[in-house]
Amino acid sequence: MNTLGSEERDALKDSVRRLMSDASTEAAVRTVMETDTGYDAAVWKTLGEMGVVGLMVDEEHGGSGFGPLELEAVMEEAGAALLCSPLLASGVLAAELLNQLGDEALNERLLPRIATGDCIASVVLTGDSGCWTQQGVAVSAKQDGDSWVLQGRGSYVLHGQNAEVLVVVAKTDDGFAAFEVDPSAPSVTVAPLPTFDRTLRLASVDFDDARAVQVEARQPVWQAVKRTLDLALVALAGQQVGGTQKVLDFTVEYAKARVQFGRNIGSFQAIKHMAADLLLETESAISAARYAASCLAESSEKADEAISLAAFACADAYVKTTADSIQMHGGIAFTWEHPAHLYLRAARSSAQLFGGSNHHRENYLTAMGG
Amino acid sequence: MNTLGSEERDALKDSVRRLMSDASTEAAVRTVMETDTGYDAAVWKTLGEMGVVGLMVDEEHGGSGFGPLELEAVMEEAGAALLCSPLLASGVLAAELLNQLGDEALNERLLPRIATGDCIASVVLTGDSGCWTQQGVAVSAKQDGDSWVLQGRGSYVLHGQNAEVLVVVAKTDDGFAAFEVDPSAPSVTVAPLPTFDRTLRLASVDFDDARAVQVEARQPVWQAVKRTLDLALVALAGQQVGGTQKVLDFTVEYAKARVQFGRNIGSFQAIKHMAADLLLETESAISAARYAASCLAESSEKADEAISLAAFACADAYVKTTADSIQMHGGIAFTWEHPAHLYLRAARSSAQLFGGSNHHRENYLTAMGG
Amino acid sequence: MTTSVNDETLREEVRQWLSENWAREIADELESEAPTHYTASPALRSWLGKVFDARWSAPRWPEEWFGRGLSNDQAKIVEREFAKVKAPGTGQDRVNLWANTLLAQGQPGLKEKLVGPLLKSEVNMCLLYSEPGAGSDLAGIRTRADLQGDEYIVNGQKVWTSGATTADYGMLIARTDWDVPKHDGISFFFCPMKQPGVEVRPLRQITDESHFNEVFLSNAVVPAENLLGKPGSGWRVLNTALAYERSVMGETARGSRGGTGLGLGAVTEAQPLIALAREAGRLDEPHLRQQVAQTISYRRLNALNTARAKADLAQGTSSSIMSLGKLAMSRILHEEARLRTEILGAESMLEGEDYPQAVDANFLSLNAYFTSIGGGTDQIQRNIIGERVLGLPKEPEVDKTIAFRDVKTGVGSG
Amino acid sequence: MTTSVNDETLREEVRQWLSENWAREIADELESEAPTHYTASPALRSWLGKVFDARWSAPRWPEEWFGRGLSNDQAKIVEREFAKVKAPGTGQDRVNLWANTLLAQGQPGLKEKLVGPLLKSEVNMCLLYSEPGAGSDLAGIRTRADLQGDEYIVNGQKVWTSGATTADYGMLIARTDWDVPKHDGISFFFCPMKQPGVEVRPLRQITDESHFNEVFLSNAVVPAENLLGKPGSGWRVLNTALAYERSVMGETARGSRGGTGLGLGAVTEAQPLIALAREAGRLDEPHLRQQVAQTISYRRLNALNTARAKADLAQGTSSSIMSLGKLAMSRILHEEARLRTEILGAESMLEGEDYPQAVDANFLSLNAYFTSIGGGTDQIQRNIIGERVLGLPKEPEVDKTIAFRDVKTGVGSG
Repeated sequence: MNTLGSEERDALKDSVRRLMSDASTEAAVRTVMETDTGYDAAVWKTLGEMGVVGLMVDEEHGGSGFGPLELEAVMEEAGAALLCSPLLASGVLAAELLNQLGDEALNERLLPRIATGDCIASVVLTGDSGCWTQQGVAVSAKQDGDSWVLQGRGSYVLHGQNAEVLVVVAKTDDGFAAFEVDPSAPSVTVAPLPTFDRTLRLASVDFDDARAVQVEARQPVWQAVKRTLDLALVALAGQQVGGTQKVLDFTVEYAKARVQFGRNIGSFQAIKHMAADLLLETESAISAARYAASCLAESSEKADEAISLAAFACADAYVKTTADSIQMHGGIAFTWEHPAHLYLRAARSSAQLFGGSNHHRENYLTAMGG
Repeated sequence: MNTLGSEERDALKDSVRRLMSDASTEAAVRTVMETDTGYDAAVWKTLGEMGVVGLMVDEEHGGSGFGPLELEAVMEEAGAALLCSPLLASGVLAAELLNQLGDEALNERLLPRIATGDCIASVVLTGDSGCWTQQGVAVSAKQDGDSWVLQGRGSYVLHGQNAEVLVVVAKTDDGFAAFEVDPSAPSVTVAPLPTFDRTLRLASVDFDDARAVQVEARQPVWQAVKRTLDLALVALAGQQVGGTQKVLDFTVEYAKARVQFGRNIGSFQAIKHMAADLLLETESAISAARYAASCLAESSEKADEAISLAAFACADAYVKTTADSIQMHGGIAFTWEHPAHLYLRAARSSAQLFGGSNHHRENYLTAMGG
Repeated sequence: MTTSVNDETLREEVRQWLSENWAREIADELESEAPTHYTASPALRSWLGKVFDARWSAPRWPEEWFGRGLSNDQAKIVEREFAKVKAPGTGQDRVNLWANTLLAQGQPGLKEKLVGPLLKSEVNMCLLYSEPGAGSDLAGIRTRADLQGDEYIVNGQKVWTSGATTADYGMLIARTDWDVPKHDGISFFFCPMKQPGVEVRPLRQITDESHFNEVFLSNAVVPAENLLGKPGSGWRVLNTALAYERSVMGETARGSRGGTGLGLGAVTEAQPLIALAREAGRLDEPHLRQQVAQTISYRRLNALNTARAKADLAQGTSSSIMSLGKLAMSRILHEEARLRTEILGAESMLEGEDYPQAVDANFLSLNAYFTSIGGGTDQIQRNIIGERVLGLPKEPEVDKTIAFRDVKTGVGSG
Repeated sequence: MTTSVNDETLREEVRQWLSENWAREIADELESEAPTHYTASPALRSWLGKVFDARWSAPRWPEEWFGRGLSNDQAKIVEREFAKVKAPGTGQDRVNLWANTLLAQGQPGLKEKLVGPLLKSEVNMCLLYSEPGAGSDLAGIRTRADLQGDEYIVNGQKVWTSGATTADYGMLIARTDWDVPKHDGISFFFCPMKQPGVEVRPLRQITDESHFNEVFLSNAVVPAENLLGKPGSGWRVLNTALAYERSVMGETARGSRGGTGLGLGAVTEAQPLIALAREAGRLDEPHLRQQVAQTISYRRLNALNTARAKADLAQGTSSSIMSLGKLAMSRILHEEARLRTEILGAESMLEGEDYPQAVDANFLSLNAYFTSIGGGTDQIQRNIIGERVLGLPKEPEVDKTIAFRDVKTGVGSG
């Protein structure tokens, strides 16, 4: 794993921010979010060329081979700009699960194309429960001669409708196994799910005795899944704090500019004190996200604890900040044209994406020895 | 049961308020709360003469024979004045349990003296768990020939150290039974418990094969206990909202009078908005307490629901109001000389007296069909 | 002059008239046509015309204004008889915002022209109050009305207007004097809406609905006789109208798609959240149970407050509790939406007809701001409660006494 | 003049001196005597005297003021060597509030008299800032100091003074000019405490402890040479002292009986609440588990913020996060106390040595106000964060520019 010094990491972050300010403006987001695919192919290509899509793919497979710290930093910018893209699906979940499974033949075939963005991949893990836990897996696999047959339903599959390849985690009689699935294969049905957050793309995937190729795994499959989820949670936390910071910034700016009763509304304690409280939430979330990234990067024994903490602290801070932001703006933010609701939608959905805050608090307490 | 019209009830309330303004001033409370008994015998006598102690005792036994509405109204005044007295112990818990059990001989002997205040009685029900439920009872009774023998420990006994008579609820092989116990009898040990709220008196009572006389019951004992607790919760809710209203009042007065930065602090939104929120809490709690009283008075089928609601809403409002009051006052309320902490202590303790808010919320949901 | 009439005679007369005129078919017709909030259906208009002709529309008003000069108590008799058969149209002297405002403040010509039609719902109305730059601070409006001859020429922009597309007139506040303090330079008009100077654009809400409009006024013409009250007295007229609106609206809960009523007796009010938790198989989770109980209690406590306030009013004691309802409702709606979301979990990411619970949770989460922002934000509401109910002093008002043209303005709108 | 010295030579000199003077016995003696916060024990004084004589007390200061004129980097070398053997007494040019304030602002005579003794802790000090009428609004003090000849005569009342009973001097702010705006009429003094005009009364807290005093000043006499800065410049001197205090105190957590530290690495920070819940047999209750996790996270997040702020500072980036710590700590302490109470349930009604958990929960519930009120209420703290960190505009200040004698005053105290 390559690790950047903090200045180089800032430079990477800056370069993503510059791209976002061109390619993921509010106008662009509003256009892209109404398309079927939900991402801009040209921007996606650029992200691939910049090495952002392949951030987690190692150099021998054509990626940048970076780690959680760099990913978290990049995701902050993506989150701040509400970037519509399959980055989390393909560049994080699928790439990392393939990394962790370590099927060399498969990785040689897939990872270079994932890194460039040519191939969009995604992971099928949870079913309708939306629980990213062993209990949540609702696809089962049975061996049929040399090959395997999948039965069941995966859901909340990120950008499933845009995926060329699906990595499916399924239950077998001997625990969990992973499979490579072509979504256009017979007996596989991918259906887009309508989403409240229009910058998000989710799909369900039904398997009705669908043939699939098992992925060889160099470690127990659930261990690989767990490590993948750890990284995904760090990435999501980064995305959330990026959004949180952005919303706080434009809310404070509005409070400085808006005048009512002959005064800037930010001079009223009602607004000022809400802003102060949000700053505490925001800074705490940023600390949590970056600390989680750093613990994961160092394989610290505190990684479990830190990642669970970031998972609920960042989700909750994002929801609270976007919710309070609308209240602080007043009527203007009750209009579709104002960006505040786009962030509120993103915040509410991201807070459920890999399990809700109660789930992560429970994990946190367990990790703390409780 | 006698029921007063709302004007007569207001008159009763006023007369208690007048007594409190003479007899339960802050100075008086501070003096009495540091005494061993924790009540002023002269004031107690006056309360007896006024008919307040015997409010729940029917007329044929020398009381006023009023109901929950009158009790709630009176308790509001007692709570507002932090009255230190065995009213809840003797006039409510013991008197009502005796009413409900309906042992005529016993009642003829005890209730007239309870109504005047000559005899202070209390009820032993919960043990060290402090749960006023069947599971919480930690005294067991065994028959020994004609008489009964008690074993175990009662705790959180209100004014147990001042009681001349204890009505003890105990487990038997055939369910629950009630017993009359002389606290000075052999094998009965009454020990005062040190309390955080110094206006409160609690004791533990240990029974080590203590002889006791069974109280005859005209209904299942636990049903009598349940009805007694319903009334006690209404009384406590009244006491709580009385305190809540009082604290809000003096806090608002302070916010009007206190000047900082050349302005009354109540003109700052930070203070003004806290006060507005507390008004909502306070009025809601008052509504809840009075509604519970009215449902109980009418034996409404909504009584369970209404009483549970009042139990947590009034407890929580009292704690929140007293807590915020200190913050709104600033440093002055951090001193022992300021009354705010007396109310905070009373609020915190009353919120635990007959079970905490979580317990009552759980009961509420069950009563609502959930 | 009003002829006095005996209660029993009056009751008999109403009953008689209703039995002759109110037919099952009319009720069915009214129901089937589902009139919107802002325009009356033909059937309703036809019925209201009959009520009007029989002088039942505004029985408290004098005969000159189509009424019978009845006392409040006698008018209640009329209302009660109408209510018994569920016939609409009477008591408009109590509930018709437009007609009441016009009758109290309007000039003779306009009153003669419009009071009757308003009672018959022959003209449609809307409110032209809020502006992008004047939300919480309504007295900060910058729409101007300049007198030219016997007309006012109006320029400016209004927002959050309901029913603007169908309205014939809008009750408009505009600034007619810029050299006096903010509250003193405002005037109140009935502004004709069907004219070239008035452009109505729908306003898309965060819920993706459009219940409101923006109204652009570009040299819109308002006859001078459409001024209500005196020039510069518009703030007082407005406040009368607002207080009136509140007193009428106070009793009715703010509706919300999927929301439940405020009815006191209804144990059923609890059912949506309990049902949702049960359906999700989560009613046995202790952590959720606590939250469900707490959230239900908020709505219940508000209902108890409202009932207590009404009882106080009935006893002639004025109650300050009423003013808490809006703030309470804001918490209720936000908390219910939050809890619905928590109960649903991952499903709340979805929407569309296959996920009605998610649609509800998400809609309610967004629409809760309608209550916590609309009609005075929670923050303004806390000011009002603090000042008017608790008597706490107002904040220093920096713009209260200076000429409006010198008042600081900001950027942004809404 | 300062003689420049080589780093290595310096380090060697400190080590040498410490090895000759710092003995295990002294450390033991210091520990056994448990000096209070406000007075030095005889053993500590004796040691500080040695340090002073060797010119290690304030190595950054010039030789004239008992120092060595070292650069900050070199002074750190000295501090590091002292720290290694856990010897106190050096670096007072960085941490001694009293001596620093006096040296920067005092008149020559007072400096000569007290700077040395302050470095040796031979004189004890206290702060005479807050007044019953000036809590959040410290610039609203009404204690007056009137110049008569070469003395100021001081009258007024101070509160929340720690260590007043043992103090030789108090750093006092008092008003010397009532005809200028509030901030401009304040002067700053070293007020002698051992005199008839100074009466100290203990102040009983809601926790039933007495860590503070009220100080009544009745014609107390302060020599004119005890004035720091110029007359009327006291607000500036005060703010320098306060900022100084914050920067030194910032790193150390506010202690509280039963409280836990802020140490980042410490997983053990979580243990008190987990242990309490486990002991109460309630660690398996899902509703409690959520709250325990949430409450632990508040303290943890604050520790992470502090660590990030320090890292920023180390990189030379100034950090705004530091200012959040006090507000965060207020929530932490109130929430922890609330949760302890909930875990204990009925037992929280009790106190006394048989119920140590109840004593803790109750004490912490009350003492949390020490943080949420003391040293600037949470509300003032939010103002500061909003204005200084986020750059939001200040409120209109009605009393900023008028003569103090015309400023509105209220009743009440505290």
